[in-house]
Amino acid sequence: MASIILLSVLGIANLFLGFLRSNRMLLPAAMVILLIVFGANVYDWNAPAQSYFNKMLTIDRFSVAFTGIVVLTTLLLLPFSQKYVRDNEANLAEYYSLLLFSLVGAIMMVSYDNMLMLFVGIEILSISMYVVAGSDKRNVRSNEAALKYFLMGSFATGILLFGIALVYGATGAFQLSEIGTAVTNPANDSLRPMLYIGILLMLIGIGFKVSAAPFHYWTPDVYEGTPTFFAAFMSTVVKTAGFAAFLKLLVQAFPAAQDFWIPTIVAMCALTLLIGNVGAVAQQSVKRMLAYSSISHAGYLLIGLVAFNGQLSGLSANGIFFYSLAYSIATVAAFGVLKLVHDQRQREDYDGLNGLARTNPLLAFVMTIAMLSLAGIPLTGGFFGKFFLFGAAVDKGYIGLVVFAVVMSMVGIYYYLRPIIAMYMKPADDDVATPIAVGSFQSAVLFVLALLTVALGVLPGLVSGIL
Amino acid sequence: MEQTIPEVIRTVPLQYYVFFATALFAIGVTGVLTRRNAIIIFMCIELMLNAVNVLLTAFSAYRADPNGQVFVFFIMAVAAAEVSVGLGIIVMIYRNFQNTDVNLLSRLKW
Amino acid sequence: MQELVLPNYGAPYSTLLYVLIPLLPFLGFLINGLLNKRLSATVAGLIGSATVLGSFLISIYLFTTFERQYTVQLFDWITVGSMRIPFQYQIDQLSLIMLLLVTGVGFLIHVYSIGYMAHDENVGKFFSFLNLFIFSMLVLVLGANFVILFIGWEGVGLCSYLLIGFWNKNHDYNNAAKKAFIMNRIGDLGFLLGIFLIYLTFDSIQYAEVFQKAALSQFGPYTVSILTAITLLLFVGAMGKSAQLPLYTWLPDAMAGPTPVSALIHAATMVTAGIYMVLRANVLFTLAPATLEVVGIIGLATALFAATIGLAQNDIKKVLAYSTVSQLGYMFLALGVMGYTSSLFHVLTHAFFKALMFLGAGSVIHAMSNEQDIRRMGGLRKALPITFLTFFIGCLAISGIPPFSGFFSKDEILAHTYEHSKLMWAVGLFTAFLTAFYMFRLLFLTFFGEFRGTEEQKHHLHESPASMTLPLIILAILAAVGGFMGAPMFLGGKHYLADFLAPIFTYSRQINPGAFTGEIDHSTELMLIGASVAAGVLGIIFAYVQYISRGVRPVSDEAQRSAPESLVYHKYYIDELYNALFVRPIMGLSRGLYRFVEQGIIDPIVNGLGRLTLGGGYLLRYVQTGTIGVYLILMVVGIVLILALNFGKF
Amino acid sequence: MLTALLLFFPLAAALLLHFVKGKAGRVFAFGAALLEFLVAVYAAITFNASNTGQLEVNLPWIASAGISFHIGMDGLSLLLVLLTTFLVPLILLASFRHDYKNESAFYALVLFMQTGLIGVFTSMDAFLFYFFWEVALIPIYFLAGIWGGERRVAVTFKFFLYTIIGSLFMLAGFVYLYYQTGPAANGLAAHTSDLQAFYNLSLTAAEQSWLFWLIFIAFAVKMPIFPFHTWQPDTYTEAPAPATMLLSGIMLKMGIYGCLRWLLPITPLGVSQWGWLIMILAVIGIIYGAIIAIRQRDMKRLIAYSSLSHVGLMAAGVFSLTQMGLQGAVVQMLAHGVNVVGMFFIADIIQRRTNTRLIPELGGLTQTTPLLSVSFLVVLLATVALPLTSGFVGEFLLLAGVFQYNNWLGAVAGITIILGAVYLLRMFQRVMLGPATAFTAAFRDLNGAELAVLVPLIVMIFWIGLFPNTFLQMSEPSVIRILSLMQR
Repeated sequence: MASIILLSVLGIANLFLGFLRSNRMLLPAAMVILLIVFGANVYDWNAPAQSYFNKMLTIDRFSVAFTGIVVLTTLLLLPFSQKYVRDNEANLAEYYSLLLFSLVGAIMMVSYDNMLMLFVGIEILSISMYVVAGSDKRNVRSNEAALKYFLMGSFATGILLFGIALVYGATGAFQLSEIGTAVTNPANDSLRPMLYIGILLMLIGIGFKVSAAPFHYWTPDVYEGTPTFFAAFMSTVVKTAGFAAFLKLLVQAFPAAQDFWIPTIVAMCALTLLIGNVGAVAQQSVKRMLAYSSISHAGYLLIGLVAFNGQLSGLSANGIFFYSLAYSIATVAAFGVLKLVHDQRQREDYDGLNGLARTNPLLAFVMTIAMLSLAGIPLTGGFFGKFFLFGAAVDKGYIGLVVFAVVMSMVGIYYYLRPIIAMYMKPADDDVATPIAVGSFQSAVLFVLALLTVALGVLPGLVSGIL
Repeated sequence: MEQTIPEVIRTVPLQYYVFFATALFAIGVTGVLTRRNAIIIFMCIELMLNAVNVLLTAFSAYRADPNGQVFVFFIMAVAAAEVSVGLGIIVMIYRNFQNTDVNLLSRLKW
Repeated sequence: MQELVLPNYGAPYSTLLYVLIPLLPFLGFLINGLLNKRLSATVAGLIGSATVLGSFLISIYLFTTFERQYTVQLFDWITVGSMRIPFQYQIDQLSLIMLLLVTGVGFLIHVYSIGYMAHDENVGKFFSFLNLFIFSMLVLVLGANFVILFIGWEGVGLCSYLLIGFWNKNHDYNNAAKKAFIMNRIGDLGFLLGIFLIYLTFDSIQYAEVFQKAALSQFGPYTVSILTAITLLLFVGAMGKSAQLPLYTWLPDAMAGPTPVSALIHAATMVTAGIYMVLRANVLFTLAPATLEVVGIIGLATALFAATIGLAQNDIKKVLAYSTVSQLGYMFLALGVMGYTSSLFHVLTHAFFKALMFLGAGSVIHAMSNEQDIRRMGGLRKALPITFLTFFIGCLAISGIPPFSGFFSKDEILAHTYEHSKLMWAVGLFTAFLTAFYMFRLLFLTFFGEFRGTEEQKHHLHESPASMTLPLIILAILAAVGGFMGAPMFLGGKHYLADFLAPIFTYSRQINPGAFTGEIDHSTELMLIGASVAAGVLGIIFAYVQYISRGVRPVSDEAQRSAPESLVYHKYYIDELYNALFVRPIMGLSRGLYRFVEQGIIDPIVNGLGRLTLGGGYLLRYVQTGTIGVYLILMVVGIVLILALNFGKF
Repeated sequence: MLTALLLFFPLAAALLLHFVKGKAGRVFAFGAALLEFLVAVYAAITFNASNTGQLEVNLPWIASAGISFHIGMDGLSLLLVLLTTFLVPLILLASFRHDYKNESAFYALVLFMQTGLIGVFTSMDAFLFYFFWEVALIPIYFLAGIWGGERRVAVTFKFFLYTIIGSLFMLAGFVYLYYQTGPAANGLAAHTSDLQAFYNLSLTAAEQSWLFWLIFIAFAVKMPIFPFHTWQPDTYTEAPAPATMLLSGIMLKMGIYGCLRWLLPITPLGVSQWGWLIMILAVIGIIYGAIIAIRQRDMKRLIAYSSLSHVGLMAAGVFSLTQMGLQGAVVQMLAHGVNVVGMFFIADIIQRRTNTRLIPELGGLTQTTPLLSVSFLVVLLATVALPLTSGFVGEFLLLAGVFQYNNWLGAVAGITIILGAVYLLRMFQRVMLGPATAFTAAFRDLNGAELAVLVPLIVMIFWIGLFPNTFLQMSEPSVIRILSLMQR
């Protein structure tokens, strides 16, 4: 709870800092705020589960863990906004505050107990994202991204709400636990079709937010158009919070109906894997490839939902947690490097990375680690992420799906190798031969990102079973 | 005979509300699908949200549970926020393109 | 099955002595090899010869003090489960004879080489290879099991390869060397498979154990068919090494090597390894009569076939090479008819006279400045008296003229053959006639008549130095009198060799006593002797008439020949046949597999999977049109689909 | 702890190498590798061949999942560790002759790879094994991809994808096995991935039948066995010489080792069901590789195909399920490692001096290079399995094993000794013998550094050839154990 309050209050404080017109202070301030929040969050770890706001929010280990991921991700992402600081971006304070506020939304999504909080959390997060997607106001691509995201996101919100309404109609409750009991109540059998349609619509609504196929269409376009820094935020924080919310919903509200919704999730999962991976293969832009890859990772995370065990702990929850963590860190690293490259070389295609290993060994190294992690190669966190998720699904007997996922991850290796090839094995063109200036702080953060990824890959036991 | 609002609502059978809301929602969706002007699409989305509001209110009234109506308030509030952001975006688009036809915006693809 | 008792007598001398036999030549190899160009030619030659002489002396010592056979354990080489392959020597009558032959003749040829190779730039290398050969050959004959035999077997093959291609700037020589190695390897594969089958059958590869088991259970668990398979496989090995049909074509080509090499390896020692191996395994062969029949027929066929080719060759060394093939055929014929001792007898006498003739040929070539074509020789007996005389003795010996050594051994073989089959005897006799003819053709064309070479060559003609003539003389003496180690009974002689070797054939004698005791009466024996002498003399007379009286000279390569003549002259086109049957198809296959299977099937399948994915990716792009309207429609389609698909469950 | 030291020391050295600049890096790397070799030798000396599984380290790794950091060595592992630690210093030394850009990264990757390889050979936990299996792949990918020839990008790309795809199947198999196991030894987790637990599983024939393929494909691609080999000739050809040596000398053995350690004992019924097919594929590979090698124009490619042929024989020996076949495979792994590294090194020397690897452009080298000729000849003879050299012992036992499995297959496999002579002598003749060409006219003989690489290799060639029992005895208990596990 402390994190929500701190973020809200300090977010406003940060906004006020903007009045000082001193961009230099903003970044450290934002990072300090996040550090404090992270600390407060960690402090909550050992506290007993606690409900707030008339049982609308529950801070338990599950929420603390996922809050940890989103806060940490943001913390590690922030340094890559240094260019905004340097360029004296006029609205920097607003952007930072938007990120902080959206984190509040994310935290609400991972700790809600009531549909209302879910809705509010999603909207806080989404609306902030609509704004930042279009933050590069004079860039038509950014404009387009914002509009696409906004229109489609609102549309999906409508679907989600309709679903919530139907579920409410069928069960008479917004409280997850009450819905859970009501679903099992035979008295409600006559309303079952309404409930089921409601569940499906909710799945679709949240599925859109986590860019699961066939509701993923926005993802590549929006990620591509959104400034890289914010795209990184979208593909990590939004996705992590989305999956935590998804899991929470299914575990606490609809465990009794699992026979009904699991086939749908399985189908979505397979389709998402297929589209994400196969789509990424044909891309020429690294950023767009990462967008498709984020779709494919949604697919892998859906496997965690397929391996549903009715608890917020155990293989499924732990798998999703570990995967989200590893994925977020690797994605931040990838986008971070990409942003630095883009800032200097103005390119986001594969060839823009050519010869990076020669000019900036650190960037190339971090990018490589990130790619290997996303591809799920051992020694990186991504491997164990996939490992735990696939293991959970195998444990539940979804061998066919896992085999398909494995095949798809083979496809994944294909496109994740391309940046590595560009960086290490291709000579730099003339226009990209100059080294990219990377501040020592950014270098340190990059190193930390790589280190964390490797640490997760070598000692997954540190966080693998904590839920 | 003075009736409370819930009682007034309950004079119509629940199914009607559901059908009505669904129809409204469907109209909204159809609008979203068929129109090309960003503002109108957005308005259609608002229509969808309102359909939800109707539905929630009806359920709330029938179940004598205020939560549903509270939810409606939240939806309205959030919708307001969405409108402000949405209009901002559309204005931005209009400034750059002198147009709000959504299908003109297809630079980002594949 | 009877209890298996293996005699295990300790060696009478320190192991070092036995180690030294092959080790001395090996040291020579190392010294000459490592100090290659730093040693003068003579020093290198002396080191090479001295080491072999050392081995020869030890061998003599062992021979003279020999009482009964024993084994010498050096170390355990390979041990896997029941497959135990110790590095062990077996000292018995057979290995001693072979030791003497290899080191004795080897030493003479080393000495000869000092003179012959004096002007070569790589004398050190030459002697080191020669020493290595002696080493391998000694391992071959000393080994106490089939695998040690195989070590030497492959080792001599290697040395043969190295020495044939000694002048490696010339690709023809290199090709000859390669051909020798590869054809030998074909035989080796058979040998190796034979060893495996022996192991699987007898659970051992030690001579003593295998032979005893085989002999004791004559009608026991080892069926004749398995033994036939084993012996046939072993014989395939022997065919390769001893240049029998159809694996003989490498031997004539092997004449590309320096002449002492031809004398040592391709006449006296290595090519007789096949005979040695069959003699070693005589128990197994005796137990498999069908194989013996095959051995005999192939031997006879080879003898005749090679002899006919020998008739038309014009290269002095090629004639000798085909004669070697032919004589090896004789030896196999002897094995096939179970004349085991006779076969070894012929190995020995052949080693003497054939080494002699090769060295003599070397002397001629030396004198003629590397000219090998007998059409450009003639009348050399005046310029090279010692060479001529010794060569003449060799010719008499190989033609089977008494009392020269060849007469005794060849006569014995023919006698055994006669007992076995009259037809085979007749063919053998005819071959003897051919042999005498082409050998004397060679002699007459080379040493008699007019000199047909260039003036320069004529001017250059000279007798070879002492280091070369001395071995010739010694070998000539051996070729002349060597036969008396096995003189026929009726001449009052004592068959020393047969008596000495008898223990080697103990088991065989038990299994098939008839083949050993079958005495033939004196009149038949006399008739046989008469026939073989007559064949030899007739051959000489024919040659004399043709090449001395009528003065016929071989025609040039391009001259018109009648069809049979042409066939013989072109060696029955066997090389061409092999080329068409094996070499070219394999070469074609190599290219074909690479082009069509490797690059045409396997690669495309793998790459195709990749392209398929890529294609899928490009296909997906058509869905991602970038238009919000389309996306929204697709989303709604998705929603409707999901609802519709779940409809049944509502 | 010795095993852990062996495992992590190269890694530590690789990390430290980052701080060593310039030419000192190569010396540092070489020193580290040499030290590592000495440690391995010490381990071998103190090793007690009568036992299985020694020098174990068993720590919880992912305790919640029953996955432990369990390493240890039996004779089989030790031999391969020895091979690795023996070859890596030589490979480093061999690469000194090249001035690679960004040298220390190059050497660090080699050392990093060493850790991966040793990990593969010592892991006693399925997931740890898989982990190292992939870890070994990453550095070689970079080595080949960065410092390789012209077509390196496409070729290494294919190599990486192909091998990793193969190994994912293995992972899938392991995951399945993992869920079949009972509670972990420490009771913390429901399942365990310990090797012994996998051995103890009782799987049905049907399960083993498909598990066999899942696991085998990874090994088949890595070896590679026909027809999974298409990555191999290209990769061997395009990779820089040291990477090719690592690939062919050590990495190839991972597949054989995997079969011995993980495939045979875990899915004996699968092996008995499919073994015949693998035997046939292996034998096809033997002949196929040898025949294709005959007409190759590129030395490295020729050696690559010869390697395919040789590895086919090793696989055939393994699947013959005879003690001779298995022991033969073990010895041949060592022998082939030594031989093929020698071959590639010599090919590299020739290429570096003449700027060509094309056989038709070479010739006549013996005239000026006694040392090179002798070295080449020795390595070549070892490769054609001449007795008393390293190649013979393995090939003899392997062929004997295959022959014991099936006489006809043994006979067909045996053709390799003929074809091997054909293609190798053909190459030797065209490269070394005959008249010199424009490329080879000014050829210098070996220098000291090159001799320093070749002499140890040649010593090993004769050691293995003369005293194979040194190695056979080490691996015998392991091999017997594997065979007895197959009988259960």
